[in-house]
Amino acid sequence: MLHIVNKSPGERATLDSCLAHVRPGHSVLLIEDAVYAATKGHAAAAKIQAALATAKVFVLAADLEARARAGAVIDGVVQVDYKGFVELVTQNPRVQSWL
Amino acid sequence: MLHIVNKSPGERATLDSCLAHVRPGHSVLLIEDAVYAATKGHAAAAKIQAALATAKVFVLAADLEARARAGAVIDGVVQVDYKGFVELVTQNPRVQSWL
Amino acid sequence: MVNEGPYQRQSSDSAYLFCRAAIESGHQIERVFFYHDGVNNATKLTEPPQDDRNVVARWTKLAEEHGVDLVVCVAAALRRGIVEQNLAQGFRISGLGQLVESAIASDRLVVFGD
Amino acid sequence: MVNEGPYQRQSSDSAYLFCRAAIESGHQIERVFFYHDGVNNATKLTEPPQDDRNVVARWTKLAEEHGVDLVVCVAAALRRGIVEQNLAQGFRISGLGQLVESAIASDRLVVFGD
Amino acid sequence: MSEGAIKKFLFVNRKAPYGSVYALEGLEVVLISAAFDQDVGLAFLDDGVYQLAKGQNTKAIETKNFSPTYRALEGYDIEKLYVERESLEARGLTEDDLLVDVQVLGATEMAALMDEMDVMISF
Amino acid sequence: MSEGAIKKFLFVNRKAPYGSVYALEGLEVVLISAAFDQDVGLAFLDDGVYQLAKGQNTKAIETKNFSPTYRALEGYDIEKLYVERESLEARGLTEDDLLVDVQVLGATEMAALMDEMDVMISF
Repeated sequence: MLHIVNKSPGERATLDSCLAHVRPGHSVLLIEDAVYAATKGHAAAAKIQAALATAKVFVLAADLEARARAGAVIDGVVQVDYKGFVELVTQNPRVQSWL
Repeated sequence: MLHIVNKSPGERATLDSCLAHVRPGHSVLLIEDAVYAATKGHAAAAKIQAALATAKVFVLAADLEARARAGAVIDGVVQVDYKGFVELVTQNPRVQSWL
Repeated sequence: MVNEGPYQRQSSDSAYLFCRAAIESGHQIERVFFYHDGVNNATKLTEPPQDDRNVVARWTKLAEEHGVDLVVCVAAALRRGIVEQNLAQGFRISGLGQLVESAIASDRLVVFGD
Repeated sequence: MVNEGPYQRQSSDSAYLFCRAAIESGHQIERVFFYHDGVNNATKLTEPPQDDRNVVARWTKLAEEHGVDLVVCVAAALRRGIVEQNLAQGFRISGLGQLVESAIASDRLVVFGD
Repeated sequence: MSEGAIKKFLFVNRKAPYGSVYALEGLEVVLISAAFDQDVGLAFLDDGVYQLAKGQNTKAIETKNFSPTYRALEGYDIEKLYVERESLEARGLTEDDLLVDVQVLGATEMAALMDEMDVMISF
Repeated sequence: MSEGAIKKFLFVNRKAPYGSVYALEGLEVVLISAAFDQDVGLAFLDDGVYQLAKGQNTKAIETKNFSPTYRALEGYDIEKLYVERESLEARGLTEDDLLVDVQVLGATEMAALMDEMDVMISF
């Protein structure tokens, strides 16, 4: 299952809601303002780190670059482009957007 | 100074941002989905309680009633109608909406 | 200042009910400035369900009955497809300067948004 | 499924770039369903600044070049003033059943919103 | 998947009513879905649990009160209503505060439920 | 207040860029305000601090990069840029990550600054 989060953890609670429903083997994709969650020194980075123990975490490179944070991604999080986003959707039998 | 918060503390971080900038004697008005913050048993109610030590907290009755929470308001928080909202705006020399 | 469109969020409703209460309390609402998605309050093409409020129509009524100046920001409106052709009665399209001007001239500015 | 209007939030941009990448990867985008404020993507009256993207025009282009069915929810559209009169090319107005139908017929449904 | 197969739908409601239109327009999709003979369930979590609060009165905000519609869902054969326990607790609510009968699930069970679905539409 | 008096304006920026339009359209108001000879300041707090991040590149999201405009504010005599320290720290940012010179204030100082304003416009 693929979970998509699009809002900043500094603004909304959607990352927390998402992570509370991620099961082992699931994938999480951070897009739009949610990409900040996966950056070094961010208060939310520890939550992403914890999620990495059982799940895969991806982040959309285009949104990182727009926000000048591509160089600050924490270890273990994988950057993907839009085609990678499409692949994640096809590889996972179901998709939940945490809006 | 009047601070207005309109978003639920279960969804957004605006209540926290607001409370970090409330000075002694200030007023806080909760409208729309923010009214939930002032209800008994809510995880955010303790923050409102703490704010009441130095500031006044108001909540828009119309929004409480719509959400079936008018009977659950914590002690010390004052319910106002729209005319009360107008009075708060006129009584305070400045208004900050925490959007 | 209203920053959200009709129906999607409550901001426009809250702003309207606030304006009405202010007028009933004897205050003057000089201007309502519609910015961001707030410009969508100004379309005359809405047809909301019969059993719900008509957001656009009641702004128009407020303008007609109480002389409230309803100003839609031209830059935000062009981005979102609000033009003279679909502009509801009582609204006018103008520049951002009208917002700053109001802020200078009025005693209070209240922002309703998301 | 796109739930937010053009410019105000990034949802519509993300959805468009996702659709384009999917088509380039050889997948078929059967339908894009516009709901909530997403219906505002379908107005032909937008005139965005020259130096920025034209959200509406590129949806139209996607429909014309790749046969993507762009469906605007009629109930949401009536609330927000999107009608045949201001409907951009490539879009059509239809019922919510089209969303459920797509969800049944397609392998995947991705929701872009606020 | 063939045209005739029945899919498992879960509508995920996470927003409070009235502050935004998602609860109302979400409900409109749910009602339409009933016509398609699919296996339809509704999940309420986070602020979405407030949609089911008993005693909503929208007179003073001059907006339509659509909460009675949740009671009508049964008539559409939509009977699977799941509410997350943690979401209720964090808001000081209990099942008694809700206007319809629901099945209360913990977050872990909710996650397992989601993992069985074919389609999830979230508001 | 008489027509000729100068008011103290504070534009309060609390949203990240690109995810929503508030940063861009907020900047448009700021630029217009310069023409009115008022006392204008900008505050960046919460996710608003990200608006000033150095090195933004919007090519892959095909959206206009408006961050250079912050550098141009000086030319409009808008020189009071306040950034909240706590907001930077919670996001792992330092002043070196920002594309313009700013004055860093703690939340208490920011609250005091707000309390001196005549008008606050928030995005």
